[in-house]
Amino acid sequence: MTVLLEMRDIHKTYPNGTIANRGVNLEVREGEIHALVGENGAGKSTLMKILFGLEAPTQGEIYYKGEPVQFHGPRDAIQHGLGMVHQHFMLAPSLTVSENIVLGDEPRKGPLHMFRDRNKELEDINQLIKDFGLKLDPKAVVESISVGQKQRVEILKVLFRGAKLIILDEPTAVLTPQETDELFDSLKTLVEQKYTIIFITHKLREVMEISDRITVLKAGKTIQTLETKDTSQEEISRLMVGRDVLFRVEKQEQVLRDMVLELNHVNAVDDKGVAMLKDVSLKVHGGEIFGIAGVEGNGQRELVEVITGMRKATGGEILYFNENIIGKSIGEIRNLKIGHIPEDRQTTGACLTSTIEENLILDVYDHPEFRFGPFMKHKRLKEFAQVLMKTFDVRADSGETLAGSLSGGNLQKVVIARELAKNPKLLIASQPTRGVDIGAIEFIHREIIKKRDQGAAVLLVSAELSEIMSLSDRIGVLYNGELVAVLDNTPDLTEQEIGYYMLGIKKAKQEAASQ
Amino acid sequence: MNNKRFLYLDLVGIIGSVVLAVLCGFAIILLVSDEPINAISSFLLGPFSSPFNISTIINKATPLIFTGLSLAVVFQTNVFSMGAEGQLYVGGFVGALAAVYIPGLSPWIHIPVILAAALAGGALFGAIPGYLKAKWNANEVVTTLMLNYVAIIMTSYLVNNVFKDPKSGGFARMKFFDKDLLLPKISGSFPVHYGIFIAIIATVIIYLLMYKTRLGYEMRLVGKNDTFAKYGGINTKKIIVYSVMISGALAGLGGIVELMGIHGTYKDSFSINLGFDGIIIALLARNNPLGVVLSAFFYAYLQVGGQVMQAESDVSRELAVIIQCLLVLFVSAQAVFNYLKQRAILKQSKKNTSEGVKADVV
Amino acid sequence: MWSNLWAQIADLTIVVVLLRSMTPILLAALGGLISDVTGVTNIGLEGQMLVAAFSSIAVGSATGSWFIGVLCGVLICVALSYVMAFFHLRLGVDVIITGFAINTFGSGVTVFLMNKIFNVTGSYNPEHLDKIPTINIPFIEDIPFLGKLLSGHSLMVWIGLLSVVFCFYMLYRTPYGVHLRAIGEAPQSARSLGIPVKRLQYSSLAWSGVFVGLAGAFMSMGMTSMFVKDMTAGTGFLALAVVLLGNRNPVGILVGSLIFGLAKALETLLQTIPNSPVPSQFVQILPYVVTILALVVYAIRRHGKQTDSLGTASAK
Amino acid sequence: GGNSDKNAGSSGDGAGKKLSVGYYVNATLGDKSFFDSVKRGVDQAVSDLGFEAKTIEGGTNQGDWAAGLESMISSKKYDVILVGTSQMTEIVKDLAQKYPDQKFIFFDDAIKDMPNVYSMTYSQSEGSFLAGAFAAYVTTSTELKASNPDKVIGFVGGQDIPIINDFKSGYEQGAQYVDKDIKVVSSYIGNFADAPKAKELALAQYNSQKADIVYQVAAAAGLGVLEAGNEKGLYTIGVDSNQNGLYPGSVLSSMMKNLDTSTVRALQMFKDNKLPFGQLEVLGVKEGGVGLAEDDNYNKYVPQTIRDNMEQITQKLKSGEIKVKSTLE
Ligand SMILES: Nc1ncnc2c1ncn2[C@@H]1O[C@H](COP(=O)(O)OP(=O)(O)OP(=O)(O)O)[C@@H](O)[C@H]1O
Ligand SMILES: Nc1ncnc2c1ncn2[C@@H]1O[C@H](COP(=O)(O)OP(=O)(O)OP(=O)(O)O)[C@@H](O)[C@H]1O
Ligand SMILES: [Mg+2]
Ligand SMILES: [Mg+2]
Repeated sequence: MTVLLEMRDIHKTYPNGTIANRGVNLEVREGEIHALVGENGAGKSTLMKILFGLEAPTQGEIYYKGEPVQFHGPRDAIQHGLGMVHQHFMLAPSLTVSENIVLGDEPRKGPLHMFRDRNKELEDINQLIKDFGLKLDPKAVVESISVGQKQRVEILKVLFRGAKLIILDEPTAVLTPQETDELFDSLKTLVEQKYTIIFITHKLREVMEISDRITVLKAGKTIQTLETKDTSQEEISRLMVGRDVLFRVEKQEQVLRDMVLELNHVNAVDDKGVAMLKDVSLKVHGGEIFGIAGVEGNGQRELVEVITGMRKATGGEILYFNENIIGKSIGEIRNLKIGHIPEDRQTTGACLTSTIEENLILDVYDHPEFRFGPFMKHKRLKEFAQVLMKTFDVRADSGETLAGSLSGGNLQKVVIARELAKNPKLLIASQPTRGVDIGAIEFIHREIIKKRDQGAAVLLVSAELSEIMSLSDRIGVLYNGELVAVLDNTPDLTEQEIGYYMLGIKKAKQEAASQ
Repeated sequence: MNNKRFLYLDLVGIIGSVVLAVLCGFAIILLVSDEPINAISSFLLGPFSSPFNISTIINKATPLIFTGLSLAVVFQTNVFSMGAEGQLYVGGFVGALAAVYIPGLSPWIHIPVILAAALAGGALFGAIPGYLKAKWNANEVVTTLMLNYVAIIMTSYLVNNVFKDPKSGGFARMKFFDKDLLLPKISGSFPVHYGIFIAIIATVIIYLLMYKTRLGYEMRLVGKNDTFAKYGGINTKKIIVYSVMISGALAGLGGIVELMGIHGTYKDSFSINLGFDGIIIALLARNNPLGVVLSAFFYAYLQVGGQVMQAESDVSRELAVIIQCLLVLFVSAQAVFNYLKQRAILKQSKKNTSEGVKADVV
Repeated sequence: MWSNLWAQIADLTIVVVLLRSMTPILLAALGGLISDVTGVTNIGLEGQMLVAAFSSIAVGSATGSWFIGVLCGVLICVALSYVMAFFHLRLGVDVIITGFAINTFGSGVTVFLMNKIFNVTGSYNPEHLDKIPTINIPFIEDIPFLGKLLSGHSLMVWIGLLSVVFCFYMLYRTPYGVHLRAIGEAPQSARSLGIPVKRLQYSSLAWSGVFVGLAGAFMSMGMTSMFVKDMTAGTGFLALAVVLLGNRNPVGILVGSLIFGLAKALETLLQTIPNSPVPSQFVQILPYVVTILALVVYAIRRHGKQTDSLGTASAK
Repeated sequence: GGNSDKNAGSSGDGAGKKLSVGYYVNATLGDKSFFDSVKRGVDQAVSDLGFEAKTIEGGTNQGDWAAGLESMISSKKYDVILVGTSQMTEIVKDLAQKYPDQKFIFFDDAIKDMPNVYSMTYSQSEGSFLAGAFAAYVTTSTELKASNPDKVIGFVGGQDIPIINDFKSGYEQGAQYVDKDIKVVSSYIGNFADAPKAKELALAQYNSQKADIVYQVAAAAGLGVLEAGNEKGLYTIGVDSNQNGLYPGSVLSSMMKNLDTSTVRALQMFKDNKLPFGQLEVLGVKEGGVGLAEDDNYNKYVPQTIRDNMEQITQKLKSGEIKVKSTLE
């Protein structure tokens, strides 16, 4: 196969001084799926932004189809047949799906081609949707569509512009397994049609499944490029993290304690006022991890928010150590030793423009031992934060570093450190490892298990079925806002079985669900 | 990372842009003035040429410090209030009522009562947009802009029709405050009134409030990311109302200090733009309370410079105003020192990579 | 007193006054809108209007043509927009500071130039001025009701109303407009598709200059035929309020301006009622209070639609 | 503003240096009336009396005024400083005490018993009385084409504040003096700059209230009123300085505060060492401090009968037969 793209000795220093790339080499062949892996902050996204003309390299050369090229902006790159799906959505929420797709390359009509040709726009997009078999309503407003659909919009944006080399930066981080499968099917079709794909992910399983070759980055440098068929997950992870990573989770024998959380017939509505949680009842004991499986958007978010007080329940009761906590404020609930790792660390779980310390002290700053009248005891708080950073291995210059400059994995460690530091009796962990590298995943899993072993109740919500299966003692499945099954996590429970419940094909008896 | 290392560049940048701005101003003066040297030197040096002018700078900076602080506080909570002007009027008005209509107190009690009244007046008036914002998310820019008009017109009504001193002549004012209620001046030849000390105290308090207290922490969190603050159990609505009230209180205090220090009583439309200038000052200071003091002095210096230039040379008032605008624009131009900083960072990173220094980012 | 007021409402005087008072606010607010959708809040409307008002009447009286006058006013206002854009977008000056500086500058430079060019201070009223024409529609002007409603308004009133349509089409029906909206909402996204964000922001400020320029020209050559220093007297800030009140779309802005214009018209009529027992100041605050009320009503309605939850925490 | 006319003035050098006068404007120039009028007086003193002059505009921020004036005094450049309005009264009293060597001419409000201050005030109520009487004759006139039978006259003020209401009160007294049935419609702009609003208010008075003459007391914004009158083909009365020429035939007269002539008069007396410092002079109709502008336009457009009537009233004011109440005392 011919070499399509070569990036040589790329260096990049960000304006704030962060050095993201320090000599990266990458070679991509025509028609292959090339996986790019590395820890959080290894410089993968940066490298791709440079390729796409979004960031200028401080140093280095790019050869495309054998020619040295310099993309002075995405327009250049697009014209050369590059397309990129970014790690975070790049969509204008109030525009429609079709407006987002054609943005910048609208079909035009009228005098001087002044007006949008909205008919042609819709035709073109419908054609694309048909060609690639992606389900989407072009007229829907983007802010109202699901995460999976947004991802499809991103891919259509690329395809609409006729890209031949497609960069996908962690496209699966927010997708459900089903959506991931669909995406992979589309990718395979694309490769058959001579498209070339660069694929970034933290999920090594996916890497093994779909890629032809793999390049590993570490600390801004290329470590190695490997043929997928000649390597293994273990080898890649060793290259990435620099040590062996345990994929299997070690758990102690379960010791069941008092009931901590009990939901009885809880109902809630979503942001638009539509019923989203329907009559959910469940019980979680101390020393137990209760996993919630389900395709995203089936009420997981509402469930977590109702328990943590961030959303009003429209019916039922939520008992915490036999006390109804419905109607309590978020703050009161947090003070009851309930820890909450929210699904979105960028906006809910952390304040990116505050320092790490300020993020860590959120729960304790007004505790008696840290305050003096209206004042905070800064020194004590600093020590407190220092200790947490050490125990949870948050890697940063100092506690005064802005949280926003941390990589995804380190940021998540900050959130977890804070939530676990208060010794929660109930821990609610929502998508705790989303977008986090394997080293960090291992760490986070161990911490969650540790809590369970110390006797806390854990409610684990994850779109990652393998995560649910490897951590949970019992598994509940949410489908369409109902808890359709509660299953013991015995060795003979299969992903397939749970999958049936998740897709609503199978439904356990109501009594079983509420025990 | 290493922000402190680049601090000197900030300074270089600021000085650089001031020089640039001054050059620009000179160019204009050269074009229109017959005595450019005189004009320029009176603009630049005039403000320091006499104790009297220096004291004018200080006196002019005083109310600006209050309004600048007032806005720095709300801006840090991410509420874009433009309401300092109205709050200043209301606070000043209520304070003045306390000064004129509470009889028979010793100044030692009366002055604190007046200040407290002004604080309360400003705070309560500030609470209106805060409440509307917290309760219904009503856009604070609109409400504060409109409430400014309401405050100015209604205080004008009251002072013209209800609380007018019959002796006030063609322009309404209240009765003059008792002499011992006025803020004393440092000396006859250096007539700085004691308001500046109140302003400094207020600055220190606000600094402590914002950075050392729990409330300040909460306010800053709400400003930076209110979703996170809510998630952390902070009652964000309450915090927003508090912050707007504190802001109003500061503006109100600024109003009464101006009355007790300069005017001697409440005069109809006594402030022109003190509240709006405060916005510029807070932004120049990047909402840092200590920076507010510096910006206020800078701003007052520019104004006095303009006045001196007008008095000493043939440059007109309008031109002085135009030059002030340019100076403010250039001094707040970040691009200049961003550029310098960037170059320094790049140089350093080249050195780092070539020396193979270990990654300073995880 | 009420009967008198009713009579004026009934005979449509109020509509005529409303259209006149509304037009400068409407035009300026449209100008504010176009830059606002791209994420650049133009606080300098007031100063820009002053400059436009002055330059259009200066050129208009010198050339004897209202058209050339308005054109020049608009062009100079656009140039001023570019200056503003330069400071904000290129030199990185905070947009609010830039706006306030432009306001102060506008106030100062007009007086300065008036003095230099015409050797007058404070106000300039040329003897012969070709004002922006009024449009009398034949036949319709003779129909009792319709005539007063449709005929006899200044050309600029119609331009103002047409501008709403224009802005609507531009923002929603042209690719350019979609780009403008996109860069305000998701600049990163626009940039990643090769849309030149800064260049579009420059151009949006230029459009801002066009409409604000028209508003300014109307004040000096339509509503009156003179320039008085600081004659905008806060119109720019009211327009800013209307931009936000109008929910950042042209139709909303029309509604906002109508509400405001109506309140102003009512103020005018109430103020001229003989022996009114209501103090003048209470009447003067009417437009401001009405605006606050309108905003609150709007906010409550919008608020009612949302359920109590933390905002959608979706990644952008 | 702020232009010093150092080389102007041809007379009075010879012996010693020129006298210098400083004019502190506690506002900005350009209202085409009040402060400008004094400025004209100062300019005349420069050209005719050989003064050196410097005008400093203090701007609209009241907080600046005391310091601005004081810095002018402490520069010791001026033999006499001109400053005025009741907003400056207290400030000038303070400073006059603090700087006993500095001489002041204070206009438009009273300062008595300060040995270094001479003050002169203008009776705007007397002047406005004339305007009111004049308006009353106009609105009931059968000779003036645009006058209607309704006995309604208008008043547009800048702000609802005492000084403006003193004008208004004199205006009403004058109108009532001529005809008890006359109704005065009054409106306020809310500031002194919004000419479009002033015009709108005047138009409403003409259109809806059937006023046919409107008296404006709104500085620069008042020009909007004059334009409204012209546009409607109806009548207006200007203020402060002679505005008759702006729209001949529509601006029938102006209530002048003759600040310019009285300024020249005071400066002349100062030059001759005759200025009675420590005293207050009230300049009414009798003293020529205020009066209607009776120029060629006035003679051309105002019917003889009205002019005669006005002449009588003027005489009565001068003789003290008519007394006008001021709301400021
Ligand atoms: N715009 C930026 N400004 C400053 N620093 C940045 C910027 N974007 C990324 N960085 C920093 O550059 C480094 C590399 O980031 P990059 O996004 O390339 O990592 P990544 O390999 O994509 O990580 P992840 O797996 O978490 O996506 C990180 O330390 C990050 O904090
Ligand atoms: N302008 C910036 N200045 C400083 N840090 C930045 C800047 N832009 C992005 N970053 C940070 O760089 C890091 C890497 O950026 P990137 O967009 O790759 O996200 P990430 O760390 O991979 O996040 P995640 O994996 O959680 O999705 C992020 O933590 C982001 O907050
Ligand atoms: Mg990345
Ligand atoms: Mg009549």
